[in-house]
Amino acid sequence: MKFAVIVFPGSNCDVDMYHAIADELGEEAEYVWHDAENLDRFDAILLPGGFSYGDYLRSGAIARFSNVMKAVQKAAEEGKPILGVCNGFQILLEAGLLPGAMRRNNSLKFICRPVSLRVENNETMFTSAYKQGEVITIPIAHGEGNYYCDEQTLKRLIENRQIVFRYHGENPNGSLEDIAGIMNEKGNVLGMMPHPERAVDPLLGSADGLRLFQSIVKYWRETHVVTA
Amino acid sequence: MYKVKVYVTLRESVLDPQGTAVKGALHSLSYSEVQDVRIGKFMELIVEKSERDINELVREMCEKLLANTVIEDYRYEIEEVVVQ
Amino acid sequence: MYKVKVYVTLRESVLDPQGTAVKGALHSLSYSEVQDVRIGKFMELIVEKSERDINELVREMCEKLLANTVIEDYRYEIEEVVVQ
Amino acid sequence: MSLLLEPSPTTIKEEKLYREMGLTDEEFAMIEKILGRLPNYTETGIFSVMWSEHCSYKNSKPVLKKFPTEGKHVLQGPGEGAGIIDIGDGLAVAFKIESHNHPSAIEPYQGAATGVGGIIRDVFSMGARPIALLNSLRFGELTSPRVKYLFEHVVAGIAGYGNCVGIPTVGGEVQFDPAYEGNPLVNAMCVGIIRHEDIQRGIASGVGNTVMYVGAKTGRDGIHGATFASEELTEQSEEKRPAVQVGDPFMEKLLLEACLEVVKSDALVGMQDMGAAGLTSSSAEMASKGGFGIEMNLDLVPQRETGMTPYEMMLSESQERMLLVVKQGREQEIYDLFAKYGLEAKAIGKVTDDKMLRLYFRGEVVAEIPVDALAKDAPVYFKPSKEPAYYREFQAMEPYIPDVANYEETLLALLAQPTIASKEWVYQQYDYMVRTNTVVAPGSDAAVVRIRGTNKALAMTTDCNSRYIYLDPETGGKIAVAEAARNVICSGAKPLAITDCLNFGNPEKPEIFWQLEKAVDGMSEACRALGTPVISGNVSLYNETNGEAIYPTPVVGMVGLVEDIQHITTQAFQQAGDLIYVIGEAKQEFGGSELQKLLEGRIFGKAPAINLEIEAKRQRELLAAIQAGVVASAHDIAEGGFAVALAECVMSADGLGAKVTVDGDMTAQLFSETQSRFIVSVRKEDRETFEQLVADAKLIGEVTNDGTLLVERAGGEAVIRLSVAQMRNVWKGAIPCLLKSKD
Ligand SMILES: Nc1ncnc2c1ncn2[C@@H]1O[C@H](COP(=O)(O)OP(=O)(O)O)[C@@H](O)[C@H]1O
Ligand SMILES: [Mg+2]
Repeated sequence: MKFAVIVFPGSNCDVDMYHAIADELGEEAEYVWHDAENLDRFDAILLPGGFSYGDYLRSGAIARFSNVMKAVQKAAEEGKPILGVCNGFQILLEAGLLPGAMRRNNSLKFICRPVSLRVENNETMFTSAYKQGEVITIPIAHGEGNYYCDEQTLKRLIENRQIVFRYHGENPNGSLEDIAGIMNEKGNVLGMMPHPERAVDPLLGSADGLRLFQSIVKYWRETHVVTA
Repeated sequence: MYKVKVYVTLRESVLDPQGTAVKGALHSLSYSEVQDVRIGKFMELIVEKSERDINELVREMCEKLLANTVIEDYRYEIEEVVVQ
Repeated sequence: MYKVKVYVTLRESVLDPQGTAVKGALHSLSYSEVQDVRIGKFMELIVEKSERDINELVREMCEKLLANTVIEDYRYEIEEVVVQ
Repeated sequence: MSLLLEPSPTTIKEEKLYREMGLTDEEFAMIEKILGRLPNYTETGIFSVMWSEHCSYKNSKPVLKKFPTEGKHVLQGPGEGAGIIDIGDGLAVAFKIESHNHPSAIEPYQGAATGVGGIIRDVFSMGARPIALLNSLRFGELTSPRVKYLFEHVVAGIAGYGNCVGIPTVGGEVQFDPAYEGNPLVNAMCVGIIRHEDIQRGIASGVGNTVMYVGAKTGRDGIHGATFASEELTEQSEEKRPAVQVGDPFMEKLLLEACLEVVKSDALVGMQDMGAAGLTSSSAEMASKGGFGIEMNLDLVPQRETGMTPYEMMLSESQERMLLVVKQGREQEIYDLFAKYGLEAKAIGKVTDDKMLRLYFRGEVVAEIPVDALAKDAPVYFKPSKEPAYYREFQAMEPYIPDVANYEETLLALLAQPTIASKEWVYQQYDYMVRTNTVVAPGSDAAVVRIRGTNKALAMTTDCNSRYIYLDPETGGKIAVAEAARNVICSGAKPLAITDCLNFGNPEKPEIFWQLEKAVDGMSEACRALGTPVISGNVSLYNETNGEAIYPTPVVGMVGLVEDIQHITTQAFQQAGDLIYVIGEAKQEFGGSELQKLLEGRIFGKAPAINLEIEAKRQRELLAAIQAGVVASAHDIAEGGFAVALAECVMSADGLGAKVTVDGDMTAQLFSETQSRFIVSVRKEDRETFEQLVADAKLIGEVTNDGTLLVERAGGEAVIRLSVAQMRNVWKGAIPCLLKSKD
């Protein structure tokens, strides 16, 4: 399976994403520069964290206009798995591929630490390797992870089981309904603030994030069984 | 040439963590008179004249980039300035 | 009661990385008319009447907290509003 | 100021305008002699920044000569952007520490942020990939609103910059003392990894080669920042300050990636960042080091503001800029490479053979100065040194014997001292994990960062107990190096080398100069004893407010090598049943201790003694035991003594406790700050091997699983029985609580 790791000017978790896929997951990964036009040769797209365009104006606001985002849009329509982590999530929101917006953390401070997450929906292509309701440990590192959407949107998110992860215990940033990660209606675009790619090796504290990537691979294998 | 001022504010229904924090800070400095604080952005743009209608142009820039209309409102003022 | 609007802008010679990035983004969206962008803050305060002179009060809050006068300038407008 | 309004050479001389720029009458006379004529305004400015302490080290050079700087692993000693030390496998580690004290006192967020930006550039200008950041901070007591403001904004500035560039901030230290009230210290350290063949130096050579400017445009930021950094802070400083520099970490990230790519090209001859004194120091130093000259056309310098004069361009300290020397004819490759990152490289001059710095502006020569006069041959002063009266008094004092009635309360009070309290509030704001190599995050002794693709890791720390140094600079200097080494050893690494940042008061005062000399003597001796040469560093003098100097604070940044990631050890106890050992005996040593500060509100007397032979032996033995795999946890005993260190071992573990027995004078046992001591835990089955390897270890108890810290006398009487949860609350809550409290 081949993963694209999109690199925007200012991305800085691109390397972590790449190593998570190539070294820990054992699948193919390739960096793709923000001006690329075509993502057809990839099976899944990863939008890493960092500070694209310095996070100036609003995080993700400028990156969403990159050339590559048109290709990401197309891949989303084709049903390919698309994962945006942290700044990647913010870009997906700004691009309208996911609903809602981010505000600054309630504390107005950047927060970096491991947090507990509850898997709210394990029937997705990103979470099948987790148990429903399982509590996992994955680090966060952000200053703007305070998720917001209006009431109707929230209602839809709940009804369609689009809330994939919630903070368990203390909510670190004030996000609505303790939301840590949501997906689109179709279920192939996931945005989350916590960094699964930082939790793929027990040496660094946790390997709970690895199963997210394994879920993607499992989904891909299952859906490609016939064609392969 | 135009001098354009754009004001971007969080929608009223959206809780403003920054405003809340600043209000708290003002209270702890004993400015208890302050009842509410909302914090937004103030942008000043210098825009050259072109064929496009300046009003339309600015509105488009706001909608596309300068504001995120999911949570923000914007308004703007345009002033024509003469270049020496 | 007063409605106070505070405008905080970066001093002229101070680098504005944010404005530069936004200008770049507007250019790449082909708004080539845009010659300059500076980004500052816009704050709206609701302040109750007290014995203190409102002008003096606001200036003090700006100096102490709302603006960082080492790199920022500020100005404000005060409007008296009637409470229903 | 336009060129026409600049004072003429004769006015500069007659009205002694050079004095305002920090030049003395003698120095001005020297300049006149070097040039054989009067300098114009631009030239006077250039000399004044290059001859400032900040750039020339004119007062500290003779002292710095004392440091041992050689060793068989040293690939690059002091003198370049960063020092470099070999770690095998064709790899090397580059690191350096630098101060940004004065800018941070004026504008804490931007001052700290640009400090981080500067040190990152120092490391990548060598061709090294920055892998970690650390810092060392000093503030006044966390009670005044001003100090709180400085503390919060300095931390936010460090976070704002480092997080955005994507380099993890993995460690540091913060101390609070009234001595830093008006003059906080902000020292930032960067560590990078480099392949030997990529090592790059800031040298201009090859007549006709092209001088290129890359990065941010030049504005009127921080003009005369270097001179400003070489003066005392006064009430007027806030007024007089140059336009504050604002950092652009996004630009830095692009510059970093582009420069690391350009290093791979053989079109590059040399590269140096534009730090203090910007374009002036980078061009003059590169030319002087290479034995060539440089000619630049200032009209070509990318400018952010209109109407800039040569003086302003040459002295601007705008951030995120680099100067490159590129082979003639290969310019296009460089333009293309930078364009990929959205950056413009601009040819602004060329290398010449006449060893002159020659500047053109609007078709005229506006400066012409021999480069060596600006760099290599800048004046050096041997300042008078005098033992201060306070030192003699302290040495003559009877040993201070504190009176402690309640050990539990005292321990809790110590844990709440901001200098000892958990620094979680600080490091949670730093992205300490980005690049996913941080094996030991902030919160243990040294941080540990693995080196991908190898089995190795690097341990790193910053340390300096300035109270000891104030009481006794020589002994304190030894302790600073020894303590850094202890932290590195406790993490399972062998100390490699140090970088240092000498933060002192005004060196023109003989008592201050004496502190500087003695501290360096002590540090040098410890470096020799522990085998850690000084490979880079920085000097920050004139740290005074209204005539009062800070405590002498020579911060030590140390890096050590973990040969095998299996050796990585932390301070946290690992499992119930493990045996607890203490290495080293406590003596009645309370001069400069946390306990003395707590009880007396000030420090006095003698600093704790240190024997470097014993220190080296214990460190060697402990490291051997760690490498043999028989140490479960290791922690050095530092501020607050044994009780605080033991509390830290249990508080950083999950759900464990400890039960230990101690004998002798309880106050000394618990709170003395006797040096060269460690607390170690060992699995029962490793007992014998451990005891054989570490001669001075004494078994004192066991790790328990009851969540209680219990310290007993030999007879079984409990002197401390505290729940770990309660201690943790006090320890973690102290700093947030002080920040919230109003007064
Ligand atoms: N300014 C800071 N930035 C990052 N980490 C810090 C800072 N200050 C303290 N820490 C971390 O907190 C822990 C305890 O610090 P300290 O008490 O100075 O340790 P030690 O006494 O062992 O040197 C260390 O892991 C250190 O890296
Ligand atoms: Mg330690």
